[in-house]
Amino acid sequence: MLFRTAGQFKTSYLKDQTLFPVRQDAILLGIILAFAWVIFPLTASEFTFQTLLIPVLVYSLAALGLNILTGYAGQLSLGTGAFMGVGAYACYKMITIFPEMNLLVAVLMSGLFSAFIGVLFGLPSLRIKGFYLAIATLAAQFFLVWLFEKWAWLYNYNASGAIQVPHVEMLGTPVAGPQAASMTQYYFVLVVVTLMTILAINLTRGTQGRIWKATRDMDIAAELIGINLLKSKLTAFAVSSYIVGVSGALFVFLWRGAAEPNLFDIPISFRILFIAIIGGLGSIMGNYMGAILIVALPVVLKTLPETFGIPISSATVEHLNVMVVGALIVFFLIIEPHGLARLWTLIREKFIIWPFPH
Amino acid sequence: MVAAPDFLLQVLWEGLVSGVLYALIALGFVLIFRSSRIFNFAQGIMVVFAALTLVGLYAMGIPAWISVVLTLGVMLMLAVTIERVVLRPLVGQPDIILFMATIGITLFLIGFGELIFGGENKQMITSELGIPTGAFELNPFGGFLLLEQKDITAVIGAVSLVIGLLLFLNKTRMGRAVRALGDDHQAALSVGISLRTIWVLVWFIAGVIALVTGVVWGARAGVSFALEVIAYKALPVLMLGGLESITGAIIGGLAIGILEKLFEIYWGQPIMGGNTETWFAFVLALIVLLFRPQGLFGEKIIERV
Amino acid sequence: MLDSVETKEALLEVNNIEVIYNHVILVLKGVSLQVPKGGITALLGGNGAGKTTTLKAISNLLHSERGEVTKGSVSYRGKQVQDLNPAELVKQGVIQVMEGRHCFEHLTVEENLMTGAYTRRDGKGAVAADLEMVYNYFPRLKDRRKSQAGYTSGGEQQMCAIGRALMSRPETILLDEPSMGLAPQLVEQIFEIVKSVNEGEGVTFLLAEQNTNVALRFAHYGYILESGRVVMDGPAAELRENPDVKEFYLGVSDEGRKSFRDVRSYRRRKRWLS
Amino acid sequence: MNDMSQDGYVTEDGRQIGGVMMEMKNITLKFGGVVAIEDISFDIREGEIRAIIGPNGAGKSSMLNVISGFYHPQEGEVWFHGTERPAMKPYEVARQGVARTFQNIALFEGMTVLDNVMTGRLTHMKSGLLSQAIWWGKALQEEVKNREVVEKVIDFLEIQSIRKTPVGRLPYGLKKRVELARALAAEPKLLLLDEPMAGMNVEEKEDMSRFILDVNDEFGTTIALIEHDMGVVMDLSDRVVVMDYGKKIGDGTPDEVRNNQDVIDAYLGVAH
Amino acid sequence: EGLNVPNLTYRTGPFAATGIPLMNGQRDYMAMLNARDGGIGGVPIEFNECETGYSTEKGVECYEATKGAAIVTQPWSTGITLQVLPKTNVDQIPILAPGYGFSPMADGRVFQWAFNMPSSYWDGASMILNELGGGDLSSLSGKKIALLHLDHPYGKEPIPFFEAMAEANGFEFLPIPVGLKEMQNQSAQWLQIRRERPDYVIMWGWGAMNAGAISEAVKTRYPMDQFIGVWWSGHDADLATVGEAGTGYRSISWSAPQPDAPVMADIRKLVFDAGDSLAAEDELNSVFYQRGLVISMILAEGIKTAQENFDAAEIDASQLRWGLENINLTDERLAELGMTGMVPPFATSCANHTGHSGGWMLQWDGAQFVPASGHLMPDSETIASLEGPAAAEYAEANAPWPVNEDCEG
Ligand SMILES: Nc1ncnc2c1ncn2[C@@H]1O[C@H](COP(=O)(O)OP(=O)(O)OP(=O)(O)O)[C@@H](O)[C@H]1O
Ligand SMILES: Nc1ncnc2c1ncn2[C@@H]1O[C@H](COP(=O)(O)OP(=O)(O)OP(=O)(O)O)[C@@H](O)[C@H]1O
Ligand SMILES: [Mg+2]
Ligand SMILES: [Mg+2]
Repeated sequence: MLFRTAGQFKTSYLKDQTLFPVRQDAILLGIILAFAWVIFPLTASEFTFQTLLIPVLVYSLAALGLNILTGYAGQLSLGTGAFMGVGAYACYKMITIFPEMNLLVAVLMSGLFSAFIGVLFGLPSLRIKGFYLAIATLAAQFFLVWLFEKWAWLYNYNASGAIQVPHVEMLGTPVAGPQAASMTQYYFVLVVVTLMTILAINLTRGTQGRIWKATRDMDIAAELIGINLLKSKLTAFAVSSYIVGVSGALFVFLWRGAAEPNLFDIPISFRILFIAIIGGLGSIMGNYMGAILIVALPVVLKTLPETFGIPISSATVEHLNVMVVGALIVFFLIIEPHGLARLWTLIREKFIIWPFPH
Repeated sequence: MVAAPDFLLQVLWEGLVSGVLYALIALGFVLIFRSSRIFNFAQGIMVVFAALTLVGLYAMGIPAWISVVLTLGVMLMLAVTIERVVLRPLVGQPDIILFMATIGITLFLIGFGELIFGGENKQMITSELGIPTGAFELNPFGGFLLLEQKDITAVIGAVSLVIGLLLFLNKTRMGRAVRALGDDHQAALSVGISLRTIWVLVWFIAGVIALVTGVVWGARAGVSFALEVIAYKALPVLMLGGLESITGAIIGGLAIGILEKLFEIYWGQPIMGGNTETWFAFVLALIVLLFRPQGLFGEKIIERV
Repeated sequence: MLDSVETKEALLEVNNIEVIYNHVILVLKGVSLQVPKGGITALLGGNGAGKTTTLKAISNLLHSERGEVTKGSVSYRGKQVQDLNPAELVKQGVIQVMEGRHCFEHLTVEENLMTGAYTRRDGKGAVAADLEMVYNYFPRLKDRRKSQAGYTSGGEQQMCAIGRALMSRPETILLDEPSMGLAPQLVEQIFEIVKSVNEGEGVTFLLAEQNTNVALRFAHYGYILESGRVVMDGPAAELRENPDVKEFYLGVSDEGRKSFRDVRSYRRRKRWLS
Repeated sequence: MNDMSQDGYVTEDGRQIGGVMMEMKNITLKFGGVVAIEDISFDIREGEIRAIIGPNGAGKSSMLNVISGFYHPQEGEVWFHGTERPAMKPYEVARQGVARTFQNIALFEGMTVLDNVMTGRLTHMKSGLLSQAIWWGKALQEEVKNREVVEKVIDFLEIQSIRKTPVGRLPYGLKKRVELARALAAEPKLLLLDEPMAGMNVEEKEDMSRFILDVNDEFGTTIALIEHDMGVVMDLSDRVVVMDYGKKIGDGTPDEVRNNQDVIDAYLGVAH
Repeated sequence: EGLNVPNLTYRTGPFAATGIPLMNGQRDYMAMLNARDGGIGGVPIEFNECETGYSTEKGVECYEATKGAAIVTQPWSTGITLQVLPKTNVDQIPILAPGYGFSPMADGRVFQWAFNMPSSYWDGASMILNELGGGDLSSLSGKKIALLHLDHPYGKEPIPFFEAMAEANGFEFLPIPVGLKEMQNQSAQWLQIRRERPDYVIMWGWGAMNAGAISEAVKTRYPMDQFIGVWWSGHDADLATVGEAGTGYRSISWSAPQPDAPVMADIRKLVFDAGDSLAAEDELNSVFYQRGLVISMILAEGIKTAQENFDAAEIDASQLRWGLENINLTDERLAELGMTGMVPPFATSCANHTGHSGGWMLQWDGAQFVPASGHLMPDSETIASLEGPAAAEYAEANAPWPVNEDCEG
């Protein structure tokens, strides 16, 4: 009864490993990609690019990085902002030192620096767990931002202490700096994000993914079945910080155009943690949903009063805005603590068993 | 250092006072963490909120002490609301989810508070509350040492709060329930401990602590939303002292308050360009944790299979 | 003795309840039971049959597991109780000992026991007396009274959990898998305790148990649950004699106890329900 | 047991038991005041089913934890395949071919049954991060190869139907089975089982017994098992160690143990 | 239709305390013009606020949202200014940053679209030093001057200037940064001051930092008359927290409150009493509120100048730029506006986007700020000698950077 002919499985396992066993999912994804690659860019206005499309992509990438660390490997991190900073400053230094450098290469390399720093601050994770570990990441957060302030070499001794993205061209078209067109920047970001996403999906569905999840769910047991915890956690820190670093470089070079140190301070770390959690820890798709929600929400809320012609001062709007965002975060946590991604899968399950209730 | 002993004394005193203030916020955290494993990030904003309510009520012409009572009422309402709207639906969810929820609460309170009280910096009604505002000037070693009376009041207030809390947690039936709850919701429920009562109670006490903190901080630097950032300072204090430990909070607070001052004054400013206070506490806590993963006084993390 | 039980009116009644987890997983498909006052009622059945779920449905502990009772009702002393919160239920005298020893690991064994008395208002003296009672039932606990529950062995934790329940002087105890992971003589011991508590203090028991052997020896009445439905019920004595029960729950065939060595040769039952 | 020569013995049902695989020499383990294990020695032989029994708190699980390197005894030596084992991290022990299940189930709640069992294969996986990231070549072959092994285990334990369910939703008994599957997937030389049948009814115990026996004689896996059901222990095991409050009070074949007076007093209560 | 002039306000966040009165002032002046003259040159002013909470991110968002229809952008934070600055060259829209932003913006050749009249931070620093030196900077040699500044682009602005001056005049310069998280608790900084015993402490503070510093100063018994702040550190409410104890504290300012100025009458009558104002009664005579008025007035002047030059009522962004480059605010004009004494007269040009109006010392008398000096002037040549290179450096770092060559000195 033990030995079956393995042959018949082989093909089926490969199929089994394909990303979308269900055809509808593949179709859905196709539609989404079509929107991201064609429809949005064609229809979007300058404003939409700058305040919705590009930020959503950049933030979801950052969230993706955080999600690998917190959602998959279960290591809480509150230092995302600082690691983005490392990526951004690394990219800035590379580009200003070697102006001829290809921006794509620079962006992808800047991740390596934050990965290194990430591993450094990840070392304590073997001994320190849970919220206590958050302190390690907070130490990183505050120390690094302080360093960005104090280490004048990082910002080329600018009087203001801020960094300004220089004019960068690729294949003759400006991609960074004031002259760059939003659409070019959008596509640049989109390419990087898509690439990173594919890599992340592969990593998380395979062996490494299992190692991380095991570490997350029960590290003692994980170690007892042969997982080297330190290695597992450090790879998580490395991969995560790498992606976060890349997103940081994009953040400054392809979107903001300039950055002062406290831009990378704790609020942005929390912002990204929100995205990851609202979207769904331990899910790739969730990061995008979360980013769309967290980025779009304030913009929409802000425009609502005008569109309905409600006469309230911009300050009041802002106050209400903050309140609503806070309330919504709680609300979403309550309706589905595992995030929008899980909400979607539940809806899906319902569809699949439809019309039966269970 | 020895060059100006009176100066060193002043540094120590300043450190001690900031330490006490950090400790006060940390206390709020600890209490809630004890009872629910909730890492209540909202403690910082609760401080601002309490202080603003107090000042606001007084501004409306209500006598100081009555305003205090009313503020306590408001904090109770806040506790009840939070329990009802946020905690109850989230019973038994993972720590990080609840942590996020408290950040949600924080945002909400910031918006709400600014909407009602406006963003301007306000004065704490220190003297109206009968807190002495003068200062003792001592002259040790021929130098001078300034001890502000409101700081002294802060220290006394903090110490008595701590003693009260310790008695409550270890000597009373409620206190035991609070700790039990922290270990295992389900089991606590099954023996008839009512989450709701305990949580409302605990959040209310946290509110009271917030009010005290708000008053003493406000007395130093006025009341505005910028106060909210001191919440961050409480985190390393907690980690250093141990998330579950009241004593830890106070010791951690003092240690960090004093050490970060000394470091800033004698190393930070001279050789590192200053502002080391932004990170020193965290790095210190980190180093301590490397040797004691549960903080100085925290409960040992039980690892069994 | 059995008939004496049957004449008693049902103290706890479960009427055709249905339980769903996460809005999708249907687990209980209409379960009904009566628990007579002063009796020991056993809830038997394989893994995933729904025993724990049933107990949790009664003591309203499902919410925190994202489960909910979607049909049916639970009544205690004739009053509907499915909307009470657990604490109120405990005040009414129903307490549950949960599956898999939920102790407060950072509290000492003694503090654990004391939390059992949380809802009591009858003074320190009475509580102290009961503490002694529990220590008499479980001397092992007395030895480890000062050590944190988290560090005690599986069995010690099980005892701790049961002792804790006893501390609340309940009228009804819902006992989930008391024998799990206990040494044989301890299992006997615990059921002896259940028996004596039941007879001595007149506490009513509803126990979910896998160890059908012991369960049916001590219980008065039994229900057998399979994948969310009651498939068989009757007085313990009768169940013990039922051939199927014998074969699949007691592990004895006509020629006496079977050896686990020869399992390969056993006939396996088709599961017509799951 | 003097009759048992160094290179093993033959059981009554004719199974050849090999030489000593693992030997515990004078193990003593303390936790602060508590002495969990006090100067205990015993051995486990190739291919045998070795039971450890004793009252609750006797130190059985602790002993298992010592074997799998999770606890480090204050005194005593652990010999594995004839050499003394230096102090090791648990994962290193696991890589030497020691797999186990846990008393209080330790599955990865957030993962599906399949993934849980796949984690059992980790000790056999070598492909690097990069090839995994691009999901090509080595990583992919490895994935499929190991998946086959895992599928065999799954069929063997008859849990095909729940392959894709998250383990969090499974009932207790099935979880135990998945845990066993995870351990088997590692194709261990030595399999440690901590109360594999706790909380099961007779029928399920029968299934579990069948699995244990099959594993033992089809893969020749050596098994050390803690169990409180005397019926199971006496029927399945070749030799039994009896512990009581950290001390060893008996060691021998089931029959020897069954009739050992100390054991009866300390543990069995009545003779089984 | 109308003149679309957005304002990137921050009535929320940690700096709201100092932001609100300014924003109110700006708003009310425009409201007054609309009510009194039906706008400027007969065209109503659409003055709409976009809330940034001093966050750079929201600021850029506001810029993007408003720039379409707007003829000017008022970023209101050095952080936002720095990000918007390069974009304005592409979007062709003037930045109006009165008394803040980036000192080298004075160089109109490089920063064609940026304006920070009437005075830049370097002007302020220079005026303070002149006052301290009593007109003769050499008298400062051997002295120790501390700069207590916010550790943020804004706070760092004056440092290059002070360093240059210290070099030139032989006084010791000691910058003391205050982190954004330490604003409320500056004991460390003030312990340092107590240890270093500087002869003067100059403050570049903002938001909650000001109040914190003042009360610490009082606590450490630092002599108030040796403690001087920049114009953003002269907020009535901040001093009110210490009241009497703050007597003697000074703040350099290019604007001064004139409770009896005719314009105030119009404001009260047409805006405040009409209930269109967000300001509180006691706010109207405060330094910051009235500075808000001046800021809007400068913008209005720019618009008016442009309208007259291009004789078009509806002007566009680039026309406004010309207007802002050709403001000539004489005493007579100020009198016409009913704002005599609220800002010194100044004139801008294509090459000079600051105007270097100079200013006055305002001193806290325990209840309010009162003028406490004659009209102080910065020493323009030193500043010019720094501005040129700094601007060039910026242009070089951000190459290719368009420079306006057809711009005589
Ligand atoms: N939290 C949960 N979410 C989803 N499904 C659950 C949950 N808890 C239990 N179930 C499902 O409910 C069914 C019954 O579980 P339950 O624990 O009641 O069985 P049981 O009879 O107690 O089994 P055991 O004897 O092993 O404890 C199981 O099939 C399980 O899959
Ligand atoms: N990590 C630990 N820290 C402190 N004490 C411990 C620890 N682990 C086990 N003990 C103690 O050692 C003794 C033996 O525990 P162990 O779990 O080995 O018992 P056991 O034989 O497995 O009992 P059971 O059959 O109930 O599982 C117990 O008294 C327990 O309290
Ligand atoms: Mg159960
Ligand atoms: Mg055990």
